[in-house]
Amino acid sequence: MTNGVPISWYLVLSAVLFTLGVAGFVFRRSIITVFMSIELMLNAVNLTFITFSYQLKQVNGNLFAFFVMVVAAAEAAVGLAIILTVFKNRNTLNIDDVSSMKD
Amino acid sequence: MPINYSFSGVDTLRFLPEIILTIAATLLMVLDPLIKKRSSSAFGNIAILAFIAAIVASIQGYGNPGTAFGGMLIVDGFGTFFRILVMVVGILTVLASYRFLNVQDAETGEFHSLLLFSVAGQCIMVTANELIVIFIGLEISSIASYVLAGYLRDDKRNNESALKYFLLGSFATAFFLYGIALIYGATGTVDLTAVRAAQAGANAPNPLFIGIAAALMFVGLAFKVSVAPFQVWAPDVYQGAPTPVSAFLSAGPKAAAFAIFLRIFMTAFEPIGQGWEPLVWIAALLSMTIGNFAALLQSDMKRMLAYSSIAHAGYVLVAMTARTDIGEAAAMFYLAAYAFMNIGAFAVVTHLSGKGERYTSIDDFSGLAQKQPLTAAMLTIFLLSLIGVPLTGGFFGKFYIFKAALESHLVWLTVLGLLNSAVAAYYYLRILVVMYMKEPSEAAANAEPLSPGLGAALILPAAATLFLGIFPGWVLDFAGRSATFLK
Amino acid sequence: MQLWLIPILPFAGFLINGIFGRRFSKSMVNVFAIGSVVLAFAWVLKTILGLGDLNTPYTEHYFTWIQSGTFNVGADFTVDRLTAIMLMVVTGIGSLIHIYSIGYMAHEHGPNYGGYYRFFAYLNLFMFFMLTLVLASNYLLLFVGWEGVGLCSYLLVGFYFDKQFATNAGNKAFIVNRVGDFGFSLAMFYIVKQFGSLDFGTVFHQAAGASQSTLTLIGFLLLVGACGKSAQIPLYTWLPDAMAGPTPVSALIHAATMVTAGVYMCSRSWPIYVHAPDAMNWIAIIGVATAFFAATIGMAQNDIKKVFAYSTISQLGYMFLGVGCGAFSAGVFHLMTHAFFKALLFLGAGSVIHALSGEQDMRNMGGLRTKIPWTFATMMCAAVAIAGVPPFSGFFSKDAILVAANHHAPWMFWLGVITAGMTAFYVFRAMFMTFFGAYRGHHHPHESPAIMTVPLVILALLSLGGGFIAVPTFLGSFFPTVEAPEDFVLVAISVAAGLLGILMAYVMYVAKPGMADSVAGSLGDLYKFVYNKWYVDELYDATIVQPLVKGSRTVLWKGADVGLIDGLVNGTGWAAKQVGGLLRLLQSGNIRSYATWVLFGGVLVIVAMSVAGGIR
Amino acid sequence: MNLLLLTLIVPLAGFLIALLIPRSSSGGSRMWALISSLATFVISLGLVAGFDRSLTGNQSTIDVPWIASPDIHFSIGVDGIILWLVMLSTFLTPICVLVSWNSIEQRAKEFYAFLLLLEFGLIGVFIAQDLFLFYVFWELCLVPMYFLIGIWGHGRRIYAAVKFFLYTMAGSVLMLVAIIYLYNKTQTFSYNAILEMLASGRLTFNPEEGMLLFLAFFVAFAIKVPLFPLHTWLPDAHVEAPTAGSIMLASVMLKMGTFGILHYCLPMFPSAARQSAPWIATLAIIGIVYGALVAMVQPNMKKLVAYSSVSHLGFVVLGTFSFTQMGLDGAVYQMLNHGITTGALFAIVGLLYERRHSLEIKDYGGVATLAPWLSAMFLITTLASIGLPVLNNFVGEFLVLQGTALANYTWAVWAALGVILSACYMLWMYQRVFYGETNEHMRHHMLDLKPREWAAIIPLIAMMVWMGVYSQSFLPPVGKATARVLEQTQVNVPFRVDLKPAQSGSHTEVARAH
Amino acid sequence: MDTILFLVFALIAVVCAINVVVQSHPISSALSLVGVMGSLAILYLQLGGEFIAAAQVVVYAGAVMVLFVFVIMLLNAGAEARQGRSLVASVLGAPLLILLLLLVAYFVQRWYPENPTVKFGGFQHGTALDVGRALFTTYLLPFEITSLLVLIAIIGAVVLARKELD
Repeated sequence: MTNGVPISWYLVLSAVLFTLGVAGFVFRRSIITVFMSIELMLNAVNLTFITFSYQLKQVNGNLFAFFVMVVAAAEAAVGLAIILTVFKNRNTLNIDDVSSMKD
Repeated sequence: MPINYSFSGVDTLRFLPEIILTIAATLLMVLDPLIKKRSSSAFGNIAILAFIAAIVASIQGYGNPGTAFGGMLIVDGFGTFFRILVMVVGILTVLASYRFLNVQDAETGEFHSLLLFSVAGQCIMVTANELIVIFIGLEISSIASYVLAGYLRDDKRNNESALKYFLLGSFATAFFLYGIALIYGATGTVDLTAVRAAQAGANAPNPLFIGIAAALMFVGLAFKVSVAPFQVWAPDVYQGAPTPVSAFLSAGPKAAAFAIFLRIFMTAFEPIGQGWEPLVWIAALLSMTIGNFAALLQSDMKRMLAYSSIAHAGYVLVAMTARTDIGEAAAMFYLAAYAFMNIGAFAVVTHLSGKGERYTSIDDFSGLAQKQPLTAAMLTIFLLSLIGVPLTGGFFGKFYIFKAALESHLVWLTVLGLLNSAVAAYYYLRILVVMYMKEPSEAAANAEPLSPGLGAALILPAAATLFLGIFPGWVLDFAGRSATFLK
Repeated sequence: MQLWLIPILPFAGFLINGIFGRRFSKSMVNVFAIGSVVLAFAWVLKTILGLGDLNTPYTEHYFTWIQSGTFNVGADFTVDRLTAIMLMVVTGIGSLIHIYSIGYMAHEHGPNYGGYYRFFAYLNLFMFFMLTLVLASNYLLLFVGWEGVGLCSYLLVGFYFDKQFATNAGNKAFIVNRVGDFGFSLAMFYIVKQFGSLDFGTVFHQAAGASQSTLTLIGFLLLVGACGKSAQIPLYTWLPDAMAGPTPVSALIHAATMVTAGVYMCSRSWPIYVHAPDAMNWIAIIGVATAFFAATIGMAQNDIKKVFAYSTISQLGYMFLGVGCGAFSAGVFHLMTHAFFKALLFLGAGSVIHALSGEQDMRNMGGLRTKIPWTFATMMCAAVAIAGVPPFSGFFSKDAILVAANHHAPWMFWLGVITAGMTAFYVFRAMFMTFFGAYRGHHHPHESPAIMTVPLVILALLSLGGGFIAVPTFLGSFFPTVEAPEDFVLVAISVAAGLLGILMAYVMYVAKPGMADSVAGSLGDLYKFVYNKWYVDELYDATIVQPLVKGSRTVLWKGADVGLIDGLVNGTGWAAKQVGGLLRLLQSGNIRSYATWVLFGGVLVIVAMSVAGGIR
Repeated sequence: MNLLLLTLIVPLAGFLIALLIPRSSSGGSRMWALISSLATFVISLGLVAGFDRSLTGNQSTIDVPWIASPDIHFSIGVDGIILWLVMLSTFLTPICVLVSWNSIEQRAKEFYAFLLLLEFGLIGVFIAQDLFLFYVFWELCLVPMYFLIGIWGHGRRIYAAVKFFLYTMAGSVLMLVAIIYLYNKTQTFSYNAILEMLASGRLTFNPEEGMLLFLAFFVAFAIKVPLFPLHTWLPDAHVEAPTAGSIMLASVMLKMGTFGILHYCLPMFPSAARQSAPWIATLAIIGIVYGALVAMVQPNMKKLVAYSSVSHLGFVVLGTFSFTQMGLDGAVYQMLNHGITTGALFAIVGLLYERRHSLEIKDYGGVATLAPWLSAMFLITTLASIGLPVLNNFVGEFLVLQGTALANYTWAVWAALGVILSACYMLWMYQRVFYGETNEHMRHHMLDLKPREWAAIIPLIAMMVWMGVYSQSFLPPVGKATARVLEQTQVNVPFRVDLKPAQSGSHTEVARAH
Repeated sequence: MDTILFLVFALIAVVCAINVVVQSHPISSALSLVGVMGSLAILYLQLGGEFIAAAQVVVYAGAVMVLFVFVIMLLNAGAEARQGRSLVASVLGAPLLILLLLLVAYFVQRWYPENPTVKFGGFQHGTALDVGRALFTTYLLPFEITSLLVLIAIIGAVVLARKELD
């Protein structure tokens, strides 16, 4: 295993992807892109799960990632439906325009 | 790998409430096209029946407490308490929404179906003893709630509410999930009891790692219970959502989220309690302060109640800061009392808001006492309870919380918290002022008589609020006995 | 002996007239009002006669009034020789004045149904309190009477309560008296602190063994009280104003009885004073200063009642001088004779005013001796008595005081003598301006009815012969005696001063009528100063009243209360709302901002947990 | 049946039944309020009759568990102080009903219901023997009073009501902290049990702890009293409140504060009380003088009376912190006196308001000509208020000042200034309102007392005279209770009424009058 | 070999992820996201997650992303508009992100002090068999309740997207 990949690299990669997801959420204006950023974050988490699964030699991490996928899929369905209704009502996908309630 | 696993009837029995709710939800969905719209409140009736059946099942289940599905679920007093609580919240929400849905021309089976699913998710959360199950339960509850928040999809405010709730909720959930992943990495398990046990052994992981994981989970949970600085979403979402849904959101999911918050932090993260106590301390103070002070200037009733719910979340955190069984019992009691008074208050808003929810500003409550004294009296009870006047549940809730805090020598937090509640009195009093001391507004003058459903949604919480205020012992005893987790 | 009947009788009169008087006819009111007082007088006579020589005090206990711990105050009445004299004076003169008032008040039209019944009710109430005052066997009960007479004074001064000046005068009387009472109360507190009781017997018994500083303080504080009630410097200002009340009130309350309460109280407290020479000395100083000071003002007044008012102050000063010099019996003696002649002077003045339908300014009188001869004659008796002409009553009492003053401090004697001259001058000035010369008014004077003149005559007789009542002897065993040798020279000097005063008045107001004005003119500012009563009222107003009222309004109320304290309270509310306003800025409604806040919180939490976990 | 319990329950029952009376029947509401409050009064008379004056400590006690954990009891009882405060509440409530008879036209049902609820709360505050129960009643009193001011008050009623509520609330939350703290330390809420623990040394506080607890209680009470400088809610509340509200507020509610100080602060935290006495006495004296001075320049009658309350209540606090038997007796007596006298003042001001519809002094003048009896009653009340002997306040003020003088003569000197000033402001007001000339408007509206109004005023006047002349009817039980408080406070003031027994007539001949 | 594999796909993943964030057109972002997912699938495979790698491609990249693209097309979402701003996000966003990254990255790289390495085939229990067995035994409950989740998603989509509430 001398020339294997250090496990921390995977974890750091995951952290980077997670942060990029957060960045997308914070900086993007298109609602859909924002939503995709969330998917990115979930993917990053999945990578962590699977990395740990490898390290712990357990199948559980894989399962968790699988559950996350299902959740992500369900979220996608509902989320996109919500985005559709917003678009129908406001005719915009700019997230900054959806801010009528404040104070 | 041999299959050494099987589940028994006991497991099913302990999972029965969720099963009932799921079946009912599915049934409603199926029935939706079959039942003639607007002709009856059959959907609601079925939902209520299902809730009652599930409550009965929960009580039955508690008769034989224990774990199920290999420790994934745990039917203990704590779980049962919250199970019943969220189901009662469900019932009250249904009661409050009969007339609402009718007025908005939006009676469908899906509404109730989603509600049942959401409650089922909460039931799963509060009885789960394993992070992944908690996560899935949370998502079930949340996703259903997102949809409910945007239920009147032609209403701009509903859309916005749903979108904000959904995007920010998913965002926070991602943090929560990341936390789970790190916990898994650190301890090799996601079972709460095992996580706790793993921290005690000889090759225990660095508490720092547990701490980081706890921090990430804290973000997700604090978001769900709308604790500062993660509270920003709550006012917008509560204001925008259909009023009965706001009532539901502020009571059910919140209580369930608090349940898992308590369970996770008091079991899995109890060994690093010294570490997170200051964090909760600050969050509690911030929530109380931000919630109360921001509420001072609100003119919209729903929004004001949203801020108030932030403040009340802060009070519950005070109990959590105590890190004792008494504290947990106090938090449980408080959440129950809070659920009743808050749903009641929202129910009054529902009653008055009218078609398209035109009347939700505080001024619309002007003179309500002269037009509808009973409604006003009920709202008075809820508001006094929210203030924390004796003989109401809210008072005893606060009392127990601060008692627990003082026992843990959190004198300053107690003093600041109670002073906060004096500030809070101001904005609740404003509503009493307009209701009793001003001339009737257009909204109050045109308010229709209380429908039976809404009436029940007012009287039941009012009675419960008073009951908790006068005879708190019954609930508190139960909470006290249930506050010890499987460790 | 049922001492309680003495005050209760007038009190019953008060209740009956007070409650039902409005429906009564005047004669019905008279029956209860005068009847009760006369009965009280009769009961006093019977009591005193029945009690024998009164060498030991006679006490009756009725009930415990206040009890706290071991301290208690009883509703107890005592009669001793001092009380006996006071009882006689109060009920006797009181009866006369009540009778006189029937005539005087017959045509008065005060507010509220003419106020006839009200007048008598108040008068009866006054009698009740005055009698309580003199009968009291402890300081607190004395204080009851003390405050009560003050109240009646307030009510009667403000009898014409639709007139602002009358009610102002009433308030002034009450409030200035309150200042004196302040001292009295403090004295009582100190007495209890030191002696544990307020009973005269106990206190005086223990006073003999108390330290001098204690007794001096108590004596001084009591003096403050006495100054208020007896209109001494610096608290005399209320008395001249109190003339706003009906004239019989001035006679009874503001000349004969109530204002002498201070003298009575100081005399009563002699066991305290004899061991407190400093306090005694102060009594004498205040007394003589007041006597002189008031006399100067009295010389320049034109209102007949004001003249007598200042005269009263001046004569009270004499009494204080006597008491202060240790001549307690002389003081009390002068108290009695003064009650006779000053009551007579006031009643006479009332008769004049009555005759002139309310005119009080002497410049509008003159030559009345023929028109109202009874009034003139009786008043003349009083005038010679007060001027100290032998052998009339004033001579004896004033002489006794001056002799004692000489013994105490000669300068006081000389000041007293000068005052005696001035007294004779202003009294006869008033007599001459009123009764001599030509009539300068527009009314048609008429003599008063017999119901008024008969009391005048009785008082005249008392004024003339009162000096022969053996009060000093009677009280000789009651008070400690002062070794003051009778000195004929001193007597002659004082008599001469009095005669000189009469002569000057005659010259200036009868012989050479223009002279008064020219003298006044030549004195210039000094005359103006005296005429305006030394500007004391103005001084008090500018230094005490106005600063207090204006300060309270601007500094305390608007400044401290509304501005500062309430400002802080409301400011807290305002600040809370400002904080709320700031917090609302968090709620921009923008999802990305919200996410940033969540991120912000998340980073904070992670940092906090790493710090807590001990980041390495 | 325990009469004390009955006294507590009848108003509550009255309140609940009042809720059932139809809104349209305001006459019915009035009558019911009168009947039930009178019934309460009669029952409380029975309580007095049954009170054993020879006993110290609580009587008519009831103690039943209410909540198991924490150990909260429904525990009530009366001692010599509580007895009279309960009487004061039951005595004044029917009077409040009477004075509100015509002035409350709108929403009469709620008004009278709240009044009865208020009575219930007030009685409860006084008789509670369990700290928690006490707090419950304490807060409960806020609600009806808040509504009474806010709904039936005058112009700025809402501001006043909210201010009242928040001020009190801010203070009482601190008290709650202290109560909970005490519980955590002692595991009991029972007042008597805590005192017992203190006495037996099983419960001790370190100095800072004791002082903080003391202050937490004291501030809550001081706001209610109100002690300078925490008094600014009072003028607003009084001016805006309806007559009955003002009466109950001034006469009974303020006593909650002074009672609390006497009943809780002193015995439970003796050393802190002793330590802070100079400061508190100073504030009390400032309040006495300051309240009087500010009262003097008020243009509004109710505001004037309100500030006068600040002054009068200063006496009560001062007497309490003199730690002398006389001071405490006087303080308690002064509480009752102030209740009666100020109640009467507000009642009559209310009657004036009904006639003239103004509270401004300048709008009046010459009332005495038109309504002599009204004026006479007000005069008597005024005189009582300024402490004229033979009327009630004198006895109280005398005892307070005397007690204070025993403890610290300088305090008494300063405080006695208030007595002078009280004459100034009251008489000045009396002059401007009742004396002087009348005008046309007044002549038409200023009627004299009507029978119903007589019925409300006469009992008050009678009490003033009774309490002023024969204090022995009232003081002995008070003395017993205050002596106990002093004992519990463990005061060691040099002069603790070690008065030599009065040697009345030691060298005089005493004849017993039959 | 493992290292190169990791580096290549990690690089692709990161670049694609950055692209997701910086692209202004949603469709570009979506395609970049597919890229991320694809490269992650490779990494999963490297870590022994055979089943999950397959699922990643089929479910995620296949189904979910298709849904995204479908919606983008449906709504005809163009390049995002530039108007509208969030002061908080623009001021605090970047520093906070950097801080978050640094903190989390610092901790995770310290996770295993001895820093074990990953080799292809080092873990072989991520097969469909293993996953399936676990799913239907130990993780039966979560598995069953995820079905609820899917059901809710369906209802939710129906509620929100149905033509009209009646």
